[in-house]
Amino acid sequence: MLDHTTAPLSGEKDPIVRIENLRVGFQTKDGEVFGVEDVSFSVYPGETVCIVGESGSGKSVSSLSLMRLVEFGGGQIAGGHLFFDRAQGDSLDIAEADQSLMRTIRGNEIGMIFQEPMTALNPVFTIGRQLTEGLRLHLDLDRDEADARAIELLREVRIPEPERRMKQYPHELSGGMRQRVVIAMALACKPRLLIADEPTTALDVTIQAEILALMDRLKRETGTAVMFITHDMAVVAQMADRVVVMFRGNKVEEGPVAEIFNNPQHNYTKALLAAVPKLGEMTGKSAPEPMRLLGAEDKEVKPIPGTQEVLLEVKNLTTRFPVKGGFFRRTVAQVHAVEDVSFTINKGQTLSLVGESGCGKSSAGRSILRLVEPNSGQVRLGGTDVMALNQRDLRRARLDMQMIFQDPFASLNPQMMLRDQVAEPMWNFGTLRGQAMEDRIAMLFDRVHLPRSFMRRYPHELSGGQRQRVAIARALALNPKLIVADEAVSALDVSVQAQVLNLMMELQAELGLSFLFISHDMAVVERVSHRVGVMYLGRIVEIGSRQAVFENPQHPYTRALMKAVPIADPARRKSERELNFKPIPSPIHDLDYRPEASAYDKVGDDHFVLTTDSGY
Amino acid sequence: ERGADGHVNIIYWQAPSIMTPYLSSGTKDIEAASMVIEPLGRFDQDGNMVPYLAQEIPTIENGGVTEDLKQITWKLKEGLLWSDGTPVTSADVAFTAEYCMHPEGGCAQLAKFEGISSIETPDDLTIVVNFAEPKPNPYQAFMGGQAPIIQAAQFAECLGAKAPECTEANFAPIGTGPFVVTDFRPNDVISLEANPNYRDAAKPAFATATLKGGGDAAAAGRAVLETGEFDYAWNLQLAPEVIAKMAEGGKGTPVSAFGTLVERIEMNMTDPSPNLPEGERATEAHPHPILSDIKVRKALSMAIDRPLLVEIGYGQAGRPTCNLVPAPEIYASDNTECLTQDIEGAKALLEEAGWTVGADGVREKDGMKLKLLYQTSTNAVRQDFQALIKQWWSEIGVETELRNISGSVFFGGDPGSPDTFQKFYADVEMYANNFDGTDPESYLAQHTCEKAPKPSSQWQGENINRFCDPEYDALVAELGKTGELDKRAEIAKKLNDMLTKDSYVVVPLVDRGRVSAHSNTLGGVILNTWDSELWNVADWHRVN
Amino acid sequence: MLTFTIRRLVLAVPTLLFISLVIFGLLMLAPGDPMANVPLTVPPEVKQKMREALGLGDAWHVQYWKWLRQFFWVEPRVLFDAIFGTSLAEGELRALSWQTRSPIMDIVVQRLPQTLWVVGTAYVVAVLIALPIGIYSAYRQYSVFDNVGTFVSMIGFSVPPFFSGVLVIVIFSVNLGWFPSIYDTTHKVVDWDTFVVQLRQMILPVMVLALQITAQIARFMRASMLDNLNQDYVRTARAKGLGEKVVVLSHVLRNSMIPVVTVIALGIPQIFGGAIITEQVFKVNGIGQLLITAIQANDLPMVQTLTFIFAVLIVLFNLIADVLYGILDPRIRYD
Amino acid sequence: MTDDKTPQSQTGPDHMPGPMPGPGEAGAADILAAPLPSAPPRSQWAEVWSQFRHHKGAMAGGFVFLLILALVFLAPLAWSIDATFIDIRARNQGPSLAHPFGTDQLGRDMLARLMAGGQVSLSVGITAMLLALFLGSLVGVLAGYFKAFDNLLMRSTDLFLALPLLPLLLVMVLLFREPLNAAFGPETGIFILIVVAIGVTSWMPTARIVRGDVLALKEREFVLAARSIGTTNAKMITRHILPNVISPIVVSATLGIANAIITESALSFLGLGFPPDFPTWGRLLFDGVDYMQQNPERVVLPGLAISLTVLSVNYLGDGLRDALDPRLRGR
Ligand SMILES: Nc1ncnc2c1ncn2[C@@H]1O[C@H](COP(=O)(O)OP(=O)(O)OP(=O)(O)O)[C@@H](O)[C@H]1O
Ligand SMILES: Nc1ncnc2c1ncn2[C@@H]1O[C@H](COP(=O)(O)OP(=O)(O)OP(=O)(O)O)[C@@H](O)[C@H]1O
Ligand SMILES: [Mg+2]
Ligand SMILES: [Mg+2]
Ligand code: NI
Repeated sequence: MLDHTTAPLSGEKDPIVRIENLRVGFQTKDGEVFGVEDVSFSVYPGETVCIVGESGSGKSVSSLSLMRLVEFGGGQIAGGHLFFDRAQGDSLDIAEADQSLMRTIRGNEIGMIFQEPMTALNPVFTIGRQLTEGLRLHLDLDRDEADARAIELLREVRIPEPERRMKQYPHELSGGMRQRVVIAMALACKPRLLIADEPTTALDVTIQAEILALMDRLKRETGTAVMFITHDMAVVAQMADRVVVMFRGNKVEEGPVAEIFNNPQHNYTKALLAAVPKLGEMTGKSAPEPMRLLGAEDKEVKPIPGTQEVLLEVKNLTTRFPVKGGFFRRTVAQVHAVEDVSFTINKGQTLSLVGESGCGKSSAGRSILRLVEPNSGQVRLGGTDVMALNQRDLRRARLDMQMIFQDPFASLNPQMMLRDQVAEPMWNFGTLRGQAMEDRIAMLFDRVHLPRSFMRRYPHELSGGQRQRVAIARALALNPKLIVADEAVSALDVSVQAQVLNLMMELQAELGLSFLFISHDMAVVERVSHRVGVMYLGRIVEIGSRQAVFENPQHPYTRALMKAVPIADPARRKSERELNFKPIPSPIHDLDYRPEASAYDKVGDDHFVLTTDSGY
Repeated sequence: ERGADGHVNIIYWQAPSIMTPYLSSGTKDIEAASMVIEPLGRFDQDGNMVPYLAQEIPTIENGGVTEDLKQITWKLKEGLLWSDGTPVTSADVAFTAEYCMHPEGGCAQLAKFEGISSIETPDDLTIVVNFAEPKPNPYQAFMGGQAPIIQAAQFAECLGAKAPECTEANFAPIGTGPFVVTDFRPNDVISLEANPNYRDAAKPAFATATLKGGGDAAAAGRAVLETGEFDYAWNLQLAPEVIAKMAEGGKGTPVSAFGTLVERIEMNMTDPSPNLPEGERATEAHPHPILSDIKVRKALSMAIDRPLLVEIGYGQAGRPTCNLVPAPEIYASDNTECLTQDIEGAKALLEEAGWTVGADGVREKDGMKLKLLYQTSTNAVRQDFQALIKQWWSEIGVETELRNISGSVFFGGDPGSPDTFQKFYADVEMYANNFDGTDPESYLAQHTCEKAPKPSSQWQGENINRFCDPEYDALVAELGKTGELDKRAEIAKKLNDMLTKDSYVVVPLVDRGRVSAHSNTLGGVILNTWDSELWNVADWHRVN
Repeated sequence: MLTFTIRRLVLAVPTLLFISLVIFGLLMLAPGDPMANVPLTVPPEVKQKMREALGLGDAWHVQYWKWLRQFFWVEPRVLFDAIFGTSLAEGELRALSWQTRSPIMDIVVQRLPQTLWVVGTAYVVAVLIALPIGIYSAYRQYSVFDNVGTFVSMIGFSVPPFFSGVLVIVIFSVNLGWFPSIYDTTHKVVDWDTFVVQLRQMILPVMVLALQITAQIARFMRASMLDNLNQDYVRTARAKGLGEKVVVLSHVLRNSMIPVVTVIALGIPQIFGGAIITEQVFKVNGIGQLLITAIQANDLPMVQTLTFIFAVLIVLFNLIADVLYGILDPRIRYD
Repeated sequence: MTDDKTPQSQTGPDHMPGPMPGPGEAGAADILAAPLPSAPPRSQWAEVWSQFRHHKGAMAGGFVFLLILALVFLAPLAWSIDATFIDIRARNQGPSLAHPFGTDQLGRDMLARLMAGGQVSLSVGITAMLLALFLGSLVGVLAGYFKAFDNLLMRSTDLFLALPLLPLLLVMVLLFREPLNAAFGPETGIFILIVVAIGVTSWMPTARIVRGDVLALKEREFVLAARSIGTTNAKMITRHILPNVISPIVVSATLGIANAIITESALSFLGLGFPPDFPTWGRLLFDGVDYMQQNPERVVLPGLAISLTVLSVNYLGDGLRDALDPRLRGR
């Protein structure tokens, strides 16, 4: 077998986990399906093993098996062993351990970061409560100590205003913040093995860098072993000591990180690496162009110039959320999520919004569709004043603008078959019927690379990336003019990501679609956008053509952002010292706080920089 | 010896809500009050008058009643004391009349004082009652459980419209009876203790008593007959086999007695059809299309097996009867013809009347079906009777639709409701009625023409079946003028027969007695249907 | 949410006034007559006089106004007098029952203790039993426990108290003689022995009542728990190493409480309202029995007052339930 | 590999930008295009049914329920004694060949009465329950979903909760019995009246529970997502809200049927229900209570019938709920 051939990097110690021939089955109506067919690998203390692989290849299921949590989700460990080296030195086969023993291990010796941050948090408990629970259980802290430690943890994961956040509820946090809360929870008891399932997917590069550094530090200082599941090859390059590549329930390749990157053996690994977008690839080009994919190199790639016709015009958009407190939950302050934001998107073009987590990107996107009601501002979509529409016309207007939500699981109805969820927009507007609709649904499934058999599945039966693709298919169903894609591809593995990106660009070229593309992946942003807006603390601090912003960043925050982008090359790792970020100021202000209006300096042809104090 | 036997527990499944019969005429209230306040005289278990507070019952013979029947003179026993120790005087008696006759008081027993023109109290013990008209039956005021004497001092401020505000007096009247109220919880429970000033020093035997209310008859029966928690249970209206089964419990004994309560079917002489306009429906303007024919009425009566009804519904607490006035002896007609069921005869009669059997077994005449709506109040025994009678009638080719109506609606006089027994929006209806005391005059007078309920009188009236016969009205008038007992009895029997066997507008079914139960350790119980059941509670005692 | 609560409280006043009007109208419209229980031997003229003495002759709005005034103006002052020994309400006519001719509120106050003792205990017992049963049945869905629990509670629910009450009386009072079949409302608890007596007389009615309530709450609890047990956050909680007890009893339970809170809150006015049939069967003579006898006797002021008090409680507890939703689930927004 | 059967090849001219296996370029690119196993789509209902079929409780419940229905509605064809026929000589008898379930105090055959009573009780119970469920869910969903309706609807719920049941029923009977009798004939008329009376007085708890759940559900992100794809409010309710509040509704249904059967009996012994000779389960039970000690079967049988019905409906509901919940399906 392949394992054991690669020597552990961290000396000749015993592995902390040894997975042998793991096989996990799910009972579905079509009989038993195997989420994991045959997987074996080991993780040694103080080592980071990255698991990469196609979405749905069984990464999450393997890690859940290690926690013995698959059973609660309907899975069954059908075979294999999971040897875990306990702190006391004895080795335990987790596959056979009983649940009461597992409880002393979970959260304490093994920490796990879950993929979907929204649903992973209990909606009715405060962040503080959820964080301190594990601390008080495993470390026997009293309330105050636990609170103090929790705040410290929040600070470590760089959540602004941790004291205030302790009292907030999950739905009041941005996607990235929730993700960080989940990370903080997993790190709480300084576990000996940390399983991180796409921990930085929803995070912007600066915070991602910090989290990665934090995990790295933890690994070095306490010898924690890290099992890191990700699809982001740059992160792999940055973090991994060893890499395990999975494909359709099997391990197809395993090796030290450099070897995998430089000399991939398996076809799938090759395809994967070929699909990785690299920052700087687009330097010098003015218009985005589709990626050249393995197996289609000979295909001509045409740039997509778009048009100069304005489709969406946003002026002085402001959105605030109330912060409630006290027994009666009165509004005590406001989150200034979007503060005086203005931009335009041309027909057939893409505007990307980047910026750190919690800076208001999603809120801006939702405000445009009026999914949250903005406090003030103007939104015009191709001549209609969206802000002035009544509910009926607003619905009609949504025919032209669609949104892909950041958290795919939360945004899918758990009770509906995927096919129906994709068909729903067409039902709603009656655009297509009967066979034509069936054909389109099938086509959409094909295009987002979901097997047609998944049409009959329900959201909980999919992997994270697969859910994301359903959400994309749903947004595409109506052929809208504008799509707000909120972290639309961040949960996808690179190969699928590349295909989906190409799909989006192709549709743009063919149909003149416009995108408001919200992402933290700078390489992807560089690849797809015509223009880029950089947000910080609710404001756009810099906006301009992609070329201008990427090649000539002006605002100090933009520069810091660019510097933090990891590179998909293990040889060019960034060291922790290179990272120095300012603490993030709070977007929460008292009710009577009156912010300044945004003023911009024109520094180039299509390039503006905020002159108002942004807080950075 | 007074108070030697400790405590007695009485259960009334209808809970008393007030302790004076003047503000409520519910049996439960009258009987509860009878433990505390007493009249001048009562009726015993045979309907004979016995003096209580009076020295004797005044009669023409002993000079207490004048020959012209316009005056009656009562004499109080000497040395009577109220439970608070003050003496009972004739002023209290006169006050009682004043209290009830006050025009704004809404006195429930006003009828008892009807015809009184004035009351004089020549001395502390003598009360002279004067009537405006000759009063052949002067034993209404101050007689029986409904008209006890209340203390003038206590109720002085409670006259007329103020009557309901005297809650304390109404709940704990000062009386002369064997017990005094210590705690009154309306509609729940009454706690009593022996009256220290009761006229017989040896009575009552019980020091304290509880009169608990609530639940249903079955529960009350169970508490006395099966678990022995209670000593006396009032009015066990239960199927005979149920009582028999309970009696097997061995803790107590059911007792029964008969009065004048007759369960009967009334035939509607007017047309209740919903097609008639409101205001004419069920009025004399439209005679009943089917029941106007006496042959039909008679046939319906003949089809009924009364002894069987008794066996099923009342057992030892019922007797089949053909009379509206089944008692007292001298007033009861000797009519027994109806007691045997005669299905064939009934069929023949209907045939004779022109009702022929149609295709579905239901008789028809001139295209009209012999179909009747039969209503009564909700009560298990009545529903059984309905079912049985429906079956018998179906045997003679009469189709019957049954309806039962909640008692509070059926017997409530709400003119807005279509379901009251007075409105009689049905063809036949069944209920029971009786008369107070031993004299049936006013009872029989209910069937005169002008007493028919009609829209103009807000449907008030006692002539439920709208029977109207001038001859009958004349006889009633004559009865009012007759004082001689034999003569009165003769007229009364004639009136009774006119309503029953001569016309079949009233079809009596069962003479209903009263069943109560007492525990085997309770002695002295004599069931009385002419007065309060608790009339002799002073004599009750413990036996072993 | 404070504004929400205040707004709701303010809104409650017209709502309640409206409700009282509707109830009044309903009672006026309902067939029935306070004279229904008067023996047929009493002549119609006398009945008519009695009706007039009750104020029945007045137009409906006069009667309604009279009641309103008595309830909202006189009674509060009587209460004030009773507490502070003042005499504000002297000479005012209080709301009187037609049956007993005594002030309604006095009777209500007299009845409350036994109702609260019996129905309240039953409710508390039922909730205390129902929640664990519901939770555990959901947690071990289709286990023996769940099936037995379902079976017993559904049978308990589907058997009406007029039957189950009599059944337990026949078994435990008549045949075994363990408990009294008739509740003694005059009994006072002063020491341990009297407490035991009280306990003995409460056991049967409490048992019968609790069975009904338990069944309901347990079913809702179970269903709601089932909905939440499969959520992702439960997995997270487990991943923290929390014991199943904590996972189920705090994480899942809190999320599942909304429908259960509704059921429980809706039930509380009924504690004060008494349990009509059970009170009848055991002769508890609490508020429920008061209401039913008042209805049977067509005692309009009594029915009106009692139902109005229930209405107040219902409105109040629905408000409390709404506030609880907001506390249980921070996502719910009211304003 | 069979490249011609990849999903892409079916999409026609709208071609796929993804990897197309080029000549000789099998391998790396190919591996991504390899088709995943797929099964033919089945309809959602077929699936719910197949899940339902595997639910032991539901199948048992369904079986018992059908059995009860058959006994009640079909068996009278075989058992010809009339439920109202009085055989006075044979009263209060225990079970015998002529009367398998004995007779009542008038000698009516209990088996026939149980069957006839079942027809009434089941029809009333089921229809009234459905009506209450419909009203309750409707009000609950509307109030929870549309803030504008919330106050009005919830205050009417308060009102209905506060109304005293008995006078309300009396008034309904007073106002509607005659018109309904005239329009539908006495039996259907009273049936409609009873069903409506029970339905109208028992929807409130359901409404409040559903509303509570809807309030919570409305804030879930998938509702927001559905709004973003232009789902109308009506569709939002039917597609996204209702399926997610199914479980309290199912519980209400089970409790509702028991409630309706018992309320019906309460109505009939108040004289508001069916004519007195019309047997219903609740009424048989009520009438039997007095005879509990001498003829226990008279209470046991109707009691059992009601309980069995409620239990079977409960298990049916459980099964339905599980079958409708995709998370539980396939377990
Ligand atoms: N409850 C379930 N029932 C049926 N199939 C399931 C279930 N959970 C997961 N699967 C299937 O198991 C396979 C592996 O899923 P898993 O979540 O491990 O993927 P993954 O590698 O984590 O993918 P991603 O990167 O997209 O999160 C997928 O095909 C998924 O559809
Ligand atoms: N419903 C809400 N109530 C209160 N505060 C909210 C709410 N939704 C978002 N916020 C706050 O608004 C701010 C911006 O959130 P938003 O979701 O727009 O961030 P984002 O830029 O999308 O971040 P990420 O990349 O992490 O998703 C955050 O501080 C968040 O806590
Ligand atoms: Mg995954
Ligand atoms: Mg976001
Ligand atoms: Ni090996």
